[in-house]
Amino acid sequence: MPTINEKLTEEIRTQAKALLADGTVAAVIGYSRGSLPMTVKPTVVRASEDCGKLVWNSFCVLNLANYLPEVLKSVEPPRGPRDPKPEGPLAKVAVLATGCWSRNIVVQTQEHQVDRDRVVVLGVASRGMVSRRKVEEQFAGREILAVEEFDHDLVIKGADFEEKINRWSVVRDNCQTCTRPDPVLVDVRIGEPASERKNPNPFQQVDKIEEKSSDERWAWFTSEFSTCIRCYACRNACPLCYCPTCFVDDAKPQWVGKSLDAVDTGLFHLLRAYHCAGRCTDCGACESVCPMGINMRMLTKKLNKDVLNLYGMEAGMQPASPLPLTTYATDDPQKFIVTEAKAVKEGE
Amino acid sequence: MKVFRLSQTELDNMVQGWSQNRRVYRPAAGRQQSTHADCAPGWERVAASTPLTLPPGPSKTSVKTFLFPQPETMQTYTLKSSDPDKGLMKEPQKATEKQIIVGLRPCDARSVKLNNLPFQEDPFYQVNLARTVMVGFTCSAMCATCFCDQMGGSPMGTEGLDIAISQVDGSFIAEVLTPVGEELTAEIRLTPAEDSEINALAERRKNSPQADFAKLDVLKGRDLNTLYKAALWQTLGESCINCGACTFNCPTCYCFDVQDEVVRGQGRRIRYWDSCMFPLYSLHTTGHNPRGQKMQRTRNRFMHKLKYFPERYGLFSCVGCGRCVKDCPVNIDIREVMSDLLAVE
Amino acid sequence: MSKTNKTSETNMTSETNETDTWEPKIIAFLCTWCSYAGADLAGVSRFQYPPNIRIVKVPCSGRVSENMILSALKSGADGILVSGCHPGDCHFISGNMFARRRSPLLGNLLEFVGIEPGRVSFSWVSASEGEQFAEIVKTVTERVKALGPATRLIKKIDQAA
Amino acid sequence: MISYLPYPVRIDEIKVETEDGNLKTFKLVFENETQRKAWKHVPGQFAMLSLAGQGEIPIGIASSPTEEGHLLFTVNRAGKVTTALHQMHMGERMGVRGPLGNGFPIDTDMKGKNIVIIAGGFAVTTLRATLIYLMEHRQDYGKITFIYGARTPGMLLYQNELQEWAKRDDVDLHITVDREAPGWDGLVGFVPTIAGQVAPSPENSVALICGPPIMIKFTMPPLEKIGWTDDQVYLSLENRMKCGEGVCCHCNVGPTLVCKDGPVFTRTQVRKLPVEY
Repeated sequence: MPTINEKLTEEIRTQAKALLADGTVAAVIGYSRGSLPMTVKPTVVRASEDCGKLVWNSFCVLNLANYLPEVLKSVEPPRGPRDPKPEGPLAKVAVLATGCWSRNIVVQTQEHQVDRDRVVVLGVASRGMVSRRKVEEQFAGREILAVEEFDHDLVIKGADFEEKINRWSVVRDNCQTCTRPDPVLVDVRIGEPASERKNPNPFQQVDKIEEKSSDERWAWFTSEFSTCIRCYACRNACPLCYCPTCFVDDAKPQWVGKSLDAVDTGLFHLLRAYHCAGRCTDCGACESVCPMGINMRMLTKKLNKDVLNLYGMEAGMQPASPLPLTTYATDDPQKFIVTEAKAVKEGE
Repeated sequence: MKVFRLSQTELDNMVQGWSQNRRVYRPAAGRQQSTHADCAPGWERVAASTPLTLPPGPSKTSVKTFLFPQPETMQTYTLKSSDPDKGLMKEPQKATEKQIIVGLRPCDARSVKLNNLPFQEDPFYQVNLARTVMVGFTCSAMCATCFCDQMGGSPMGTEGLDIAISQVDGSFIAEVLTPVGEELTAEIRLTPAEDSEINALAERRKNSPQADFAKLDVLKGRDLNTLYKAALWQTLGESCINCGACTFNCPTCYCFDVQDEVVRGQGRRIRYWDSCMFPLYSLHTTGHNPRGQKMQRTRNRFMHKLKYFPERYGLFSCVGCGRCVKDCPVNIDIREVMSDLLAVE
Repeated sequence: MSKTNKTSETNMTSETNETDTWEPKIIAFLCTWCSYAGADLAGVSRFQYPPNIRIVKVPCSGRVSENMILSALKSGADGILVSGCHPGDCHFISGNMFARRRSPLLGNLLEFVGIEPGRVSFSWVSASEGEQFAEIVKTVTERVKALGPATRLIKKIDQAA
Repeated sequence: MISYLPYPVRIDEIKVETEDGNLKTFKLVFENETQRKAWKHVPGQFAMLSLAGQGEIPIGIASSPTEEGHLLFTVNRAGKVTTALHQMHMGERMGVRGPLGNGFPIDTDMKGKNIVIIAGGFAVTTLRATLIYLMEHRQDYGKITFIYGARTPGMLLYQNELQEWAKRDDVDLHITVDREAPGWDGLVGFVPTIAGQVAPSPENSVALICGPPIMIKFTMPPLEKIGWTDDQVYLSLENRMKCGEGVCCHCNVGPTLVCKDGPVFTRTQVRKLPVEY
């Protein structure tokens, strides 16, 4: 009996093949098999005969929306920076999208990075992606040589061991707290739709940190980010980070120093997170790709919580309305605003 | 060459003994909660009562951080108008204190030698090299991501090490390879290894995977432009996200950038790791970027390791530690790149 | 205008602060249309306010990005004040409204990582509110004084290393 | 052993070269007498100009080794360091690290030959150094042809010197501007056109060409037509650089490091390289 993911893989291949074969799309962004257990390669398929290499499994942790603007550009006829946009409709690109990735596509559309009409969303409901790090931590000191995936279990194999573990126990934190596994955009449905998950408090991890004292929070912050090597994998894996020149690369003025100074590293992460405020869909790509295992998602999650509580918005859920920080209301909260002499902050 | 046999306790005592009056570092055990001020991520100062056990494979981050620290202060200066030395660059006092690195693997030890080729004339690297003692652990087995044998190393290799420690059924055989290593072992009473143990180790070394250049050396003879124009770069560049995870964890990536930092009138010029994966790396002031596309940057990294570096220095700039294979967010596997390159017509 | 006087300049450059003589350094980003004019009026009308603020004139409070605020903190500012026109009075119609929208997010995020509440403040001061400007600077200065010198997120460079 | 420590120098003179004010020539004198004496460079080499608190930039040395006692650098205001440099005053301290790179083959391939120098825009700096050097050692070289073009008369560098050189009969000088301009009675036309008209003979000759890539591209065909080969043509490449000593890898063009193997290459060498400059 094929597993759910095997069935989805089959369906993805069939749909991708059909889309490429009849010329609906010029490229399909998906995943192919990785060279190590628990890895996959993001892949752009441009020919229908190559669709056989597409796969779908529990290790698809990178957000494919990240590739979308560039692949869209690659299927356009080449033109110089000052040349006019070519006449007529441009070629389309199909992309696999789960709940959070599809919301990123919504954000990209809102920010005019992606032309919605040129995207065919292959919507697939996410069952939660497995954190490779969580699995490796469970098997610390032992080398994992193969991982076999079943619907609810993973079988981890090494040279001298074979163990079965529950899949959900090693699913990434962001997937475990996710309430919207089903894509908000679907042009071609892959598999069955998923219903909204109940989660009374998706921000539990954030709350735990908020409960700490100021000193404890500072201690947490400095220790959490102390192992950062400034490789910028978190930034580059993020579909929101498309600035041609990132603030860390600015030389005039130089906002953030570039070496492994604790302050510079901290500032980088604070600013990176802040730049995602109101736009982050908590896809967890940043955390998954970090080679040092830093949980930088806590910062964006905190911002997500604030955006939801203060402005009632979640990224990618209101395609018609502007992004939270590109609009305002006359009665916005004045928490940090000193209104008069001896002013007390609102809410204190 | 002196060879000793140590039990786990003796080994721990020896390392802790060194740490009494020297800086001794080891790969961090598990996920780090914090890093020492003098210590790079992935490594920790040896403290009393931490038994030295290493997981298989190389440490999380490479040993280059001790020889080519991130950042290294190149010059210091003041910008205060009252100071007659305003704007005068001064070289900082170079640290000469010995540092002992315990627990690096043969691949990392080889990387120090490889980096020494471009850094042959570099004052900072040479000072650090002179003050670093490397106490390495040979590998009993190769991990699935290891390929040191293909790159000219071997899991039981001792090249570049001062002391090589090999695990032999529950105890350890320490081979003292250099005068510095002898100095370190001279202060402790150690049991010399039996001849049979030395022979057994030699036998094991003989049977372990040996450096095999034959397959890859073919690349050296290939035409640079053919490889440069190969179609594989396009596919590879398309999935690469151009982060620096591979370059920063790579023991043999040695590019650096130079920056000035000024805080309240006091300044320093530092050098720190850079990555050819970043667009800024090659960007001209005019806005022109010779490697403006993702694909070009991905290509540059692999071409540098497998073609440009060998053309200059005769050896591949890779030791086969497999860190980039493990850490790449999009699973770009240098072993696959190498076999694809070999297949390029 | 309260430009940096001699004592404050030495304060800015001195590496260590004696606790008893310590005076906070507060960077004030003032919008040129309202708050800067308000500060001017405070000076002209001779309303006394603490000399702890260093004014950076900006075209609009909406222009003040998180990069600017955080690099001021990094450079050793003990407090930050961002001040613009009253809601509805913005020279650019809505710049200050965007600033207000962003303010709690940045403020909360800084508190979340352990920066003491009160280091970063925002305010509205119109060109006619010289007295109010003086009062707000007093409040902010007192608040920062109560917190003591900033120690977190301040970049230090090691000269010896 | 490499030293990354710049020599302290002081700005002795600043001259605004062009009408737009974006190019200034800085005359730098060494603070330290021993360092001044130890400094030896070849035309075509470059040096790192170092500004404390700003950074370092690679700039071609505009003075000839024969102009002893000082160094000249003509700098275009473009980025962070050059902007800061343009704001500096006479008497202020900065740093110079070098000389770096290989320079033109004045003692080898150029010796005894006719020299054709073709320059466009502010790339003329190291060629000025070369020309002055050649004139000081006039007997060692054959005919010297100097073709130099700028957008407008006001954008020509070293105008006083150009006038002096024009008076000499041992240098064949062709100065051109892109368009007719009031008060300009010299040549008008792009450098490639003028090079085609001058048509220097390739016989026993070497050409040094520096300028914007587009100029080099169009200058080659007319030269090739009259028999110039790639081996006779020397170009100077530039790339982003950090160390200048062949360590940091920033300036690599394929396996070649511009800072160490270059910046001067023959066109034959350049053709073999991937186009990463």
